[in-house]
Parts: sequence; C-alpha cells; structure tokens
Amino acid sequence: METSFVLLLLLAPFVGFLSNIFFGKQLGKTGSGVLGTLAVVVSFFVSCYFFSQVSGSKQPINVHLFDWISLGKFSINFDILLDQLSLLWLLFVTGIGSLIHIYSISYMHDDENIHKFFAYLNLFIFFMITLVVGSNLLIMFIGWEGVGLCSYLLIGFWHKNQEYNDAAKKAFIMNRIGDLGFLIGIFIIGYLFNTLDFNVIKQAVLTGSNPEVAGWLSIATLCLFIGASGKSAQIPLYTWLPDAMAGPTPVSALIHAATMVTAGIFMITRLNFLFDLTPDVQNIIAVVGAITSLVAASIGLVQNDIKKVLAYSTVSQLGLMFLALGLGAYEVAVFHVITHAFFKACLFLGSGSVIHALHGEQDMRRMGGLKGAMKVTFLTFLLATLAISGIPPFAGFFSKDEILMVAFHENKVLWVIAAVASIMTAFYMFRLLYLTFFKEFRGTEEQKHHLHESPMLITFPLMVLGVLSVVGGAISLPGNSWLNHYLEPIFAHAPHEAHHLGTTEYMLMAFAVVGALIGIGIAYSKYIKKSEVPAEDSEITGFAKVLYNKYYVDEAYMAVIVKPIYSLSKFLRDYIETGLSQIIFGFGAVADGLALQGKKLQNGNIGFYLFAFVFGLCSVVFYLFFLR
Amino acid sequence: MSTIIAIAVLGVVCLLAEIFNLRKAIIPITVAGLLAILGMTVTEFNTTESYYNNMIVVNRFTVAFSSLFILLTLFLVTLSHHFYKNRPSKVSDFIAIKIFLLLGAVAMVSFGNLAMFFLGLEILSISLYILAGSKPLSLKSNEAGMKYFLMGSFASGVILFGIALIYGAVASFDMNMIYEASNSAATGDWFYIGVCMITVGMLFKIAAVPFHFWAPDVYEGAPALTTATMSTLAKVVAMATFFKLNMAMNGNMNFAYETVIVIISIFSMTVGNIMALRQNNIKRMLAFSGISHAGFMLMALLNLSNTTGSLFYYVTAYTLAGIAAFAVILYVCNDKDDESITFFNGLGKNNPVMAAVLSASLLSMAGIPIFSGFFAKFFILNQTLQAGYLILVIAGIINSIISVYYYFKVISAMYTKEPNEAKKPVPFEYYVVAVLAIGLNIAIGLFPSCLMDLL
Amino acid sequence: MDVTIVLLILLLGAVVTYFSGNKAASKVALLFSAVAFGASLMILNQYNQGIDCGFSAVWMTNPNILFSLKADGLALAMVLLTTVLTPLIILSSFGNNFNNAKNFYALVMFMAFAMTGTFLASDGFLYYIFWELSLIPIYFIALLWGNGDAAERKKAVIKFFIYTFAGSLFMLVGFIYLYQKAGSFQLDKLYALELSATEEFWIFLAFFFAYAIKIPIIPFHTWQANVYQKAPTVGTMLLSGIMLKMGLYSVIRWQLPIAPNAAQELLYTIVGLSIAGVIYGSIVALKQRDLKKLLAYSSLAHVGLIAAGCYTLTLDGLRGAVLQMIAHGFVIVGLFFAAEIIYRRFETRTIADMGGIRSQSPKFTSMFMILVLASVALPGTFNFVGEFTVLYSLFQTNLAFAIVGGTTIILGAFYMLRMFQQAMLGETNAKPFADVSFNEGIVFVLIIGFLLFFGLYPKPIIDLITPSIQDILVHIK
Amino acid sequence: MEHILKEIGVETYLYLSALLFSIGVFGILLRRNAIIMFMSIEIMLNAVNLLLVAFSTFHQDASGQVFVFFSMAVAAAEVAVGLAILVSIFRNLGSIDIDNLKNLKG
Repeated sequence: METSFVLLLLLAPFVGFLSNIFFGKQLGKTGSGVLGTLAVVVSFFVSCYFFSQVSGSKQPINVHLFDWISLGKFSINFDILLDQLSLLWLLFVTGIGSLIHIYSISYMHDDENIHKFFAYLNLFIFFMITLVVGSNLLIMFIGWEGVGLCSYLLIGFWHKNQEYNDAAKKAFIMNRIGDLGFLIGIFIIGYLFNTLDFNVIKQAVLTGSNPEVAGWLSIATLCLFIGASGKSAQIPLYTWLPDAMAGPTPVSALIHAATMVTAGIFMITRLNFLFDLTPDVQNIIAVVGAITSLVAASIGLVQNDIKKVLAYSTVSQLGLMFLALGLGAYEVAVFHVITHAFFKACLFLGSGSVIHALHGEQDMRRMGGLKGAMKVTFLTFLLATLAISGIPPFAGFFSKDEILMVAFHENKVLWVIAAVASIMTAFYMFRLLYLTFFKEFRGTEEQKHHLHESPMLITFPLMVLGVLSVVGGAISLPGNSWLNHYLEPIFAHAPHEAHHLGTTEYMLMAFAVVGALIGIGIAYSKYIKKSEVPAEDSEITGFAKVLYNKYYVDEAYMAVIVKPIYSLSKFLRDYIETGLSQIIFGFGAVADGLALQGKKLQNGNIGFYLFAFVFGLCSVVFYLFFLR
Repeated sequence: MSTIIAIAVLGVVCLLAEIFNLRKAIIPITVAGLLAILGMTVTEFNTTESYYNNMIVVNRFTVAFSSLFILLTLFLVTLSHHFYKNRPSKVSDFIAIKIFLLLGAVAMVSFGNLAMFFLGLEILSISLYILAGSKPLSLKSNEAGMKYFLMGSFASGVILFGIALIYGAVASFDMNMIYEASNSAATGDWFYIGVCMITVGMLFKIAAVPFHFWAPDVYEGAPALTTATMSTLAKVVAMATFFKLNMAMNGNMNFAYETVIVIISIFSMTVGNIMALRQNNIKRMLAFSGISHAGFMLMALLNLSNTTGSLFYYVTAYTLAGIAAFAVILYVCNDKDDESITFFNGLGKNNPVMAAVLSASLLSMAGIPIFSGFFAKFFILNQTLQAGYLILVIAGIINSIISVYYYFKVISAMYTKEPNEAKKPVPFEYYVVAVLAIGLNIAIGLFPSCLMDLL
Repeated sequence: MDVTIVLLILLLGAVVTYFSGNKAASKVALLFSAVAFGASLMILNQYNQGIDCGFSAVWMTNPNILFSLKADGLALAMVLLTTVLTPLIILSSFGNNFNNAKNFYALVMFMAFAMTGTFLASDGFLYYIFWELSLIPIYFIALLWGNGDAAERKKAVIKFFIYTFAGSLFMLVGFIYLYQKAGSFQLDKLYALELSATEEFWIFLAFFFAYAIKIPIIPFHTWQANVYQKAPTVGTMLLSGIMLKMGLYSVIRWQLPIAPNAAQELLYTIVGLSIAGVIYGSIVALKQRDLKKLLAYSSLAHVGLIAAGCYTLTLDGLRGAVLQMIAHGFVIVGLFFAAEIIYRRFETRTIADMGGIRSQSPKFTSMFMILVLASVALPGTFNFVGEFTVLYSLFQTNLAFAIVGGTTIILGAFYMLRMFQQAMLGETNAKPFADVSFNEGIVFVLIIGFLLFFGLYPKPIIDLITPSIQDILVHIK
Repeated sequence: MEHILKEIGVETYLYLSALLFSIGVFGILLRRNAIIMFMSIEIMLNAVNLLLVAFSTFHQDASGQVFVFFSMAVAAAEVAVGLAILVSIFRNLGSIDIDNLKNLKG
C-alpha cells in the first residue's frame, strides 16, 4: 500500500515527463500543460496523504524499493524515507510546484516548445521529490544532480540564444563544483559509518562518539557544506544564480527561488546531527551565510533588471538561512525556507506577470505606473514585498526575526550584518515596487497600449501565494511554534527552546521593524518623493558601479580560473601534445637517420666489403684468443 | 642416403631430358620427382644410420631439414616454369642447377665428415654463383654474380683454412672424432682457431653482420627467382649446417664464444632492420630483413641442446613466408627492370588474393600472430631467455618493433595507394605456390606442435 | 555448451561475411554478431546456474601451452560487452556505404572475435595471441576506411600500430620470463608464482608498458586522438568501446594478481599518473576543434579514472573499474555515433561548423544530450554507478586522489557541455539536418536504455562480477 | 719424410701456409683487377692445400691428401664459374676492374 503510494508520488511527475516528451506535441499546448500540472497535483495530494499519516502517527515511513549499489563494506539501497522533514518539503515543493505549473499554462502558451517546458518541469519535480524522500545520501545525490540537470535544461530553454546557454552551462558547472564537495562528503561519511542511510548514521552518532571520527567528520561536513553552497548559491559559488534568470520566469520562481536552491538547507537540516558535532564548520557556515546575505543584498541595491534584483534577494535570503543553520537553529532556517518559498515565488510570478504584460521587458527603468493596469499583480506583489521586508504580521517578519534573534543571542557581529542586510532588503524591494508599479509608465507607447492584467491562470497562483505570504508565519509563531514541535523528531538536540519572549526579544522585533521601515523610507524618498529613475548603464559611477557590476566577481572568476584553464588547454593542445608526439616520432627519426648513414656504408664497393669481412674475422679471432 | 642419390639422378634426368627433346616435360618430371623424393625422405624419418664410413649421417635432424629443403626446391621449381618462359632453351640448365643445389644442401646437413660438408657447401655455392649471374646481358646480374663469387670463394677459403687447422689438431675429418676432440682438454689452439674460422665462414653464408655486405647487393642484382632461392633455401641450409657444426665442434663452447654470437646476433638484427627502413627495392628490403632474421636464428646457437626444434620451426616459418612473398614479387615484377616498392601500389585493388598473401607473409616475418613467424620468434626468444640472455631477448623485441615499420610500409602501399597499371592475370604456378606456402605457414602457426615435437 | 561457441560464431561470422558479397555483408555481420550475443547470453545463463563454461585443451606440449578459456563473471561481463556492442556498432554503420564492404565487416567480425578471445583466454600465451590478433583488423580498418588526408592517416595509424605493438612485446617478454619460472602459462600457475621483489617490479613494468599504451595512460596516449579522428567511426567505436577495455581488463586479470607486491609498491605513482591523465585529458579536451578528437580526449580522461580505480587494489576500485568500463563502452560508442550522424549530414567534424541543430532535430538532440549526461556521470545513469564506486575507492586510498580525480565531474561537465552548446545549440543552422532515422534511432535507444536501466538497477552486473573480482583480490592481497 | 717434418717442424709449415694465406687475403683486399683477385683466391686455397698435406704427413693419415684433391677440383670448378661471370662482365663493360662494379649499393 505504502509502496504503491510512494511509487505514485515519485512516478506521477515522471510519467508526466515521459508523456510530455513523447506525446506532448499531439496533446496540444493546453493539453500538455494540463497533463503536466495534473502530474504534480497528484503528487501533491499523495504528499498530503502521507503528511496526514505521519503527523498523526509521528512515525516516519520507510519503504524499500530495491538494492542499488554495493560497495566493499556496505551496500546502498534505493529506499524511501518519509518523515516530518521530507514531508514538509514535499508539501511545499509539490504545492508551489502545482501553482507554478498552472501559472505556466498561460505564461508559456505562446512558446512552440511548451510541451518540453512542462516535461522538464515535471522532471524537475520528480528529481526534487527524489532528493527529498531519499533515505540515504546517494539517493539524495541523484535528486541533487537531477534538479541541477533540470535547472540546466530550463535555464537554457530558449536555446537559440547562446548567452542563455552560457548561463545554463555556468549553472551546471558551478553546481558540479559543489557536487564534488558533496560527493567527497559522502565518501567520508561512508568510510566513517559504513552506511549512507540517514537513520543509521544518526543512531551511530547518537550512541557513540569516537574522537578519531571527529577530525574526519569536520572535513565531511565542510565538504557537504561546499555542496550545499553550490546548490544554494552561497559565496563563493553564488554567481550562477543571477545568471540563471535567463530561464523563463516560472522556472526562476520554482527552481531558483522556492525549491531547488533550498536543497542545501534541506541537506544540512537532514544531517543536523552531524553538523552539531562540528562546531567549527557551523561557524564557517554562519559566517559564509551572513557575508553572502550582505554582499548579495548590496548588489541588489543597484540592479535594474527586475529578475536580477529578485535573484540577488534570493541569494541574500538564502544567506540568512545559512546563518541560521550555522547557528544551529535548523528549525528557524526551515521556517524561513517555507515563508521565503511563499513570498519569493509570489514575487517572481508577479514579476513574470509584469514581464508578460510588457512583452519581455525586464528593465525597471522602462517600467512604472503599472499598478493601475495590473491590480491583482500589484496587490499580491505588494503583500509579498511587505513580507520579504519583514513587516509584521506578514510571514517574512516572523521567520526573519527569528533568525535575527538567534544571531543576536549567538554572535553580535553576525547579527549586525544580518540586520544591515535586512534593511537593504527592505530598501531594494521597495525600490523595485516603486519603480515598477508607481509613477508614470516609462516604456514605449506600443507597450503602454498593450498593458493589461494577466489572465486568470496567472493571477490565481499569485493570489494563493499572496495569501500565503500573509498568513504563512502562523506555522511558527514566537512562543507557540507548531513547526518546532512538528520537527522535533528530526533533530538530534531539541530545538532551541522557543525564546522566552522577554524585553530583549521585543526590543529586537521593534528594532527589526524600524530598520525595515527606514529602508522603505529611503526608497520612498528617493523614488516617490524625488521621482528618481536609476541612471543608464554608462552613467553609473563610483562605488555604485562596482555594485552594479557585482563587485566584478564574474570577471575575476573569468580571469583567475576560466581563462587560465583555457590557455592551459590551448598550451597543452598546441605544445605538449605535439611535443609528446614528436618524442615518439623522434625514435623513428633516429632510426631513420641511422638508416641514412648506414646506406652510405653499404657503398657497393666490393673491396670495402671484403675489408669488413677480414676486419670481422680478425676481431673475432682477436677477441677470442687474445682478449680472453 | 637414398635421398642424395635420388636427387643426383633427378638432376641428371633433367639434363638428359633436354637432350631427348623433352623440354616441356622437364618441370613436370622434376616436380613429380621431387614429390617422390620428398615422400621417400619422410619415410626415412625415424631411421638413424650412417653411410660410407660415416661420410653421410641420416637422422631425424637431417631428414627434417632435408624434407624442408626438398619442399622449398619444389616450390622454387614450380615457380621456374613461368619465370623462365622467355628462355626456354635454358630451362633444363636452370632446373638441373637447382636440383644440384638441393643436392649440395642435403649433403651439407647430412655430412658426417668435413669433406662432405665442404663438398656440399661448394656445390651449393657454385650453383648459386651461376644462378646469380644467370642473366649474362644484365649488368646487375653480372655484378651480383661477381660480388657473390668473389666474396663467396673468399669465405670458402677461410672455411677451408679452418678445416685444415681442425684436421691438424684432430688428425681426422670425421665429426665423431672432432666431437670427442672438442670435449677433451688436450686439444690445442689450432682447433679453436679452426672452429673460429669455420664459424666466420658460416656467418658469411647466413649473412650475419659484419659479413653481410654482399647480401643486399647480390639479392638485388640477381634474378628474382635466384634471390628467392638465396634468401630462403641457401640461408636456412647455411643456418642448419652452422647449427650442426656447432653441435659437433663446440662440445664445451665457452662463454667468450657465446658472447661473440650474442654480439653478432644483436648487430645482425639491428643493422638489418635499420637498413631495411630506407629501402625502395623490395628485394633489397627483404635482404636486410633476412639479415635481421639471421640474427634471430643465431640465438638458437646459445642453447644448443634444446633449440633444434625451435630452429627448425623458425627456418620453416621464415622460408615459407619468404617463398610466398617471392611468389607475389615474381608476379608483380616479372616484366619490370627492378623491384621497386611502388610497383606494389594498389595491389590490394588489382589482385586482392596476391596482396593478402604478401601481407600475410610480411606479417609473418614481422612476427605477428597467428602467422607462424610469431611462434617462431616466440620459441626462439623463449629458449634464449632460458639460456639466460635477457639482453638478447630485449634486443630482439626492440628489433621486432622496428621491423614492423618497413613491413607495413609495403602493406599500406598495397592497400592505400592507387594502382599505376592495369590488372594482369596471375600465372597459375605463382598462385598455387603463394597460396600453398602461406597456407602452410598459417597451418604450422595454428599447430606448432607438429614441427616442434619432431626434433 | 562452453564459451568456445561464442568465439566460433564470431570467427565463422567473419568468414561468412567475407564470402557473402558486398551487398549482404553488413546484414550477415549483424546477424552473426547478434547470434553471438545470444550465445553469450546463454553462456551467462549457464554460468548463473553454476555450470562451468570454461574450456581447456592442450595446444602444444613444448612449450607447455594450453588452449584454455576461462569464463568467470568478469570475463563473461566483458564478453557480453563485446558481443552486445558489436551488433550495435555494425547497425550504426548501416547508413555508410563502404567500398569493399565485405572486407570491412569481415574485419570487424574478426576483431570482435579476437577481442572476445582476449577476454576469455586464461593461458598467457593464448591471451597474448588474441591480444595481438585484435590489432591487425583495426589497423586495416583505420587505414583503409578512415578519413582525412591519406598520408597523415597512414602516419597516425602506423604509429598506433607500432606503438601498441611495442608495448605488447614487452608484455611478451614478461610472459616468457614467467614461463621460465612457472613452466606454464596457465593463469592460476602464474598467480601462484612466488617472485622476488625485483622480478615483480620488472614484470609489473613490462605489463604496464603494454597496458599503459593500450588504455592509454598519459604520457603514452599520443597515438589515441589522431587515430580516433582518422579512423572510420566504426573503428573508433571498436577501439574506444571495446579495445581500450582489453587493457583495463588485463590489468585486473593479469598484471595485478601476478605482480601484487609491485603493484602495492607503485600504487601511489601509478594511481597518481592515471589521475593526472584524468585532468590532462579533460583540459586538453576543452579546446579541441574536432568533435572526434574531443571525444578521444574525454575517453582519455575517463579511462584514466578507470585505470586509477584498478590500481587502487581495492574491491571497490576493481569493481567500480569494471562497471565503469562497461558504462564507458556504451556511452563512448553512443557519442561517436552521434558525431558520425552529424558528419553524415553536415560532412564536418569541426565543432565550429556545427551549431543550431537542436531546433531541427529534437530527437537527435535529446539522445545526444542523454549520452552527454551519461558521459559526465549524472546519477541515474550507469556511468554514475561506476564513477562513484571508483571515486570511493580512490578516497579509500587517499583523500587527495579522490579530490583531484573527482574534478573529472566538474571538468567533464565543462568540456562536454561546452561542446554540446557549440555543436547543437544556438541559432537554427542554415543547413538542413534530418532527424535520426529508424536504424540510427534503434542504436541510440538501445544504448540509452541500457545505460538508464542499469543506472538504476546495476545489481545484476554487480552480482555477476563481484565473485570473480573477489577471487582475484585474494591473489592481490 | 717423417724426419724432414721433425727437422723442420710442423709449425713452420703452418706459418708458411698462414703467410701464403695472408698474401692471398691482402691480394684480394688491395688489388682491383678481377683476374689478380682470382689468383689471390687460388693462393689462399693452395695455402690451405699445403697445410693439409703437411698435416696429412704429420698425422700419417691419408685422408688429408684426399681432401686436397677435393679442394683442387672444387677450386677449379669455382674459377671456371668465376671466369664465366668475368667474361660476361667484360662483354658488358669492356673492363675487368672491380671498381666499376658499384651499381648495386645503398
């Protein structure tokens, strides 16, 4: 029974993928979209079923499918683990996934390859489910790489544009760098525990602690973190995510905001019992998270591409989540993941709606004044913006505030960084809102003429997500957290006691809100009061230029890593390869030269031949009878 | 014994046939006769006897080698039919000379007395001088004949001097006596100098470095069929005799002597192979290849008690491949002035079977399985390593690598280049000999035991 | 029934193909290779039932040589690889019109015969003969039916031939030496031999020459790229799909158990060299202009990793290496086939001249994409199973090995995706590109199906090879 | 006869024939006229004949003298063939200088 449901959960999207790939063309545009959506909805309902089961019984469900790989000392099975954590992820992956599928039916309607789009989306959902429900690290790794693949396919969906393809390739390779870390982490864990199964590792960790293990464990968790930072776009591997916005907007919403990029957080939460043992690595995670959040937020301040702003905002928010992870507050990170999924998906879809209305225009300098024409979009966008900026009682406020609180308790410096990042977030999000929806429209006349609210299939998901952005915080209210309670079995150590809501806590809340308001205020004065419009690219100067060019990180990577590899490749190709070849030919050339010389010896002169004969005779005799 | 007599009779019959105007029948008669002699010889296989005061000894060794020589002569005589088509009046001479050459060859391996050895050697050599110079109008043939003659008789003189010295030391030409003398400590230095001179003379005959200079020139200049005779029959006769001499005379062959053989072997292989790299005339190329094969064969001398079988296998493989190759060369270059490799261009297209035969024979010489040349090299190297000469084995290996290059040069010319002339029909005899020889070559490759276990 | 039947079918196939005439040759060859595959499946079935399918008969007594074939799981896996790839390779060539097709296909069949023999032989001498024998057909295939300038090709092919021949001759010396010691070429006799450290070292080195050139491990690889480029695609597939595996298989079957202590001694050097090959191949592949050359260097990188796995001397290493050999055999054949398909339509192998194919031929693109992904060892493909296991074994040896060797997953993705992007994506190409035909499709589907199925369920193969590898490990430890 | 050998010593004969043999060798090496080279070969062979006869006497064994007859017959046959070749060379080249025969080389 459970096995078949699990198979249904897994295979529904996969069947959707297959049928869309093979019969998508015959199904027609809407048909393939509906099929794709249905596949995910089925998974969503199965997830709901399991969720109700598990939250009732509190017993995780384990399903053994088949044996997979055998290694020297242990074997890796294809098992499915449905516990509180994976179900939570399943719910929002399939839930938001369903919404975005619905959205895409309309959004991608004009694309000739829409069936492929849905095929890839289904495949993505399939891999994401695999990632989440795998009961050991290697199955997670299948999903991990699989979602990377789908991300590659979807970023490069418009494959005629080589820049998009570049972005796709970059995403895949950056992810692979992380994946190598992940893989090494897996090796070390396999070596230490002779298993990759989460539950078995957990038992091993909880029962015995071996000092020898600890050193290796730090390396393992560090490697795993590298893996996570690849997938979840942390420093130094974050540069692919902004580029990934080349894909269609629903993809950005689903993969590059709500689900895939949170896989790193999922993995670390999954392995919280390991990370708990390695405080050094936790510190690294916290610092990296904090810095990422600040750097990304600062870049977000000056971006003009609507999706780029959202992308940097995503990186920044992910940084905050990693900060929480690093401080051991896994449940807080999970909480933020969920609320972030709601409001960020809403933001992306909203921006998609705007782009849709403007026929592909993404530059905010060419927007403005859309709130009249696109009421639903504006409203939902506003809700989500408030949520991300941390205004109570929207969802983002609670989650972000908890992170800040944890940071305040653990490390003041990190707290300051996170707080600054939050303020920046509020600023650039409202900058985005103002530039897009307020004031006069700055685009062409023709665009203005065609401005329209998006159809129902687009606005419906927006509304659902908008509502979730408002009420999502309810799952973990300070002091009475359902989420913490629900997730308790997952953690090795009980979650941080829900902070006693004392003066400090209220002070912090107030501080956060004030900070957010300051950010909003600055944005308001700049873009509403003074009606500023960001400068054209060529006019940007000073530090803003550095920010606008993302601290030149891409250029630096290009110059320090990619270019040298290319030159090395050319050098090896042109010189070393030919050189090695020449060495081999050199043997031939030597023999050949000898042959040429030898030909001179063979001069046809019989006198010489006889002389050689006598010489040979004499030397043999001499050697045998005189040298002996 | 009866083999020798029968061969002599057959030779006389050839000459008589001319007198009785049976010119057309000469070759069929000879072939039939040789087949009969071959059969007769093979039946003698298990007998061990000596005749005429131990002048002629018949044992497994001599019978095996004699059979091989007869077989080779059979092939060569068959090839003659077409080769001497334009000189019908000389056929009986050429055939008779070949038969007498065979007589000398059989006498050489069957000797029980140095006198017999010397006579056999001279019969063989003189026949070859004649054959080498057998195109009196061709300057090349003249030159080849002259060079071969001068150097050959010089070598004969050296061998004769060696024989005289041995005689001086042993007071007999009988091989048994010599064997005993070689094993006794009292034997004087004369004896060893004599052995040494005979060795050098024989090294000349098998064309080992540095006594090899005649070979390429003579091979190139002599008529192609003569070259075939020299490179197959004459070479292995000399080798077999040399081997037998060593068995008799080097009862306590000392280390220094072995060192000489090792050095000469390495030099022969290396010089032969390297010189062959830059040759454009296929006969000349095969001459150098033959020099390197002589180097390989010399390895057999280092492990005298065990290597008879290996040596026999080696010479069989080598000569069969050589005969097959020469059958193709005769076919291709019959109407040409020389034997440039370019004539082989496109043979694969014009005549796939002949091209395949030549490829197979070259592959066999290069030592590539499943052709018997590989097994031959393997057996010899195996024995050499057993004797402890790793250095020689390595030298042999390196030389095999070098040799691949020039053998494959011909092969790739046959298959990749465009033919520069129209197709021409293959004479039936060439076809038969080529296919038969290479077939035998592959057969002994598949079943090496049938030869290895003979001796 | 014993394994000789497979050999006989293949040999008979070669002969019949030769006499079947140019028109029917490809079909006859396909038929016989398919029958051979069927026969090897039956052998496999027998083997799984515990019946010994080996064969042994005296060939010569002096020297003591047996015609003996050993059919354990490892050998059977490799035989199956050969017999399954051969019909695929033949099928893949159906779109080509070769001159003298009968010769061509007869050579292909003969090569399959020789390679199968190499995998089965358990007498060192017999093994060596098959090993050398497989070299002749590929020489002619590459020389006569290859592409590009004839003189250049000749040079490349003869270099390949002499080079590999040279290597294997050193192996022959090793074998002769062992024979002197053991008095037999039999595998188990050679395993049982007690050699001194010096002897082992030299024996190991002699074998290493042969295998390093065949596999190839840097810096012995210089023949590879040129020959792959110049050979006809069928030849390239045979070379890269099966023949390279002969080298790797031989490492496991012959070199390591015979000279285990030397292998242990040289472990770090040789694993290091192999891994250096991984990086080197990957980096050189990045900037290749010719598609086939790029694939050649990718192959260099992959086999480097496999070799590294072999030389770790661990169960995981050997097992992963075998798995990866099989996987790589399939994927590289598929990739070269993709290159061939592009060549059939565009008559170019220069990557820069391609591009924009995706919008014209979605099916081909998808199949090519899947192969590319398999080649970069995406989890879910069989390649991942192998690569993961190999990397795990490297990790067991040394963390640094795993990290450096692991860069293959990054660099591999780098050059493969770069190639894919340049060759397939971008603005629609002006030249028309017909999508895959039925025959072509079958080849792709079979290859991809195999890779995906065993990627998820490698158990049958793992179970097949593990016992024999454990047997071998007994001799190594 | 015996006492003559004893008086002179068999070694002396050996040295003499070795000397003759060397004269033949040097003749071959240094002269370029084919006829003279033939003669040098004859000197070599005759040196051996002398040696054989001397040893035959020394050992009181007739076989050595028999051998000399063989050797003389062979030498005659050899020279006959050699002269035949020389004649055809002379016809073709008009010279019997051995240095003219250098066409086959390399």
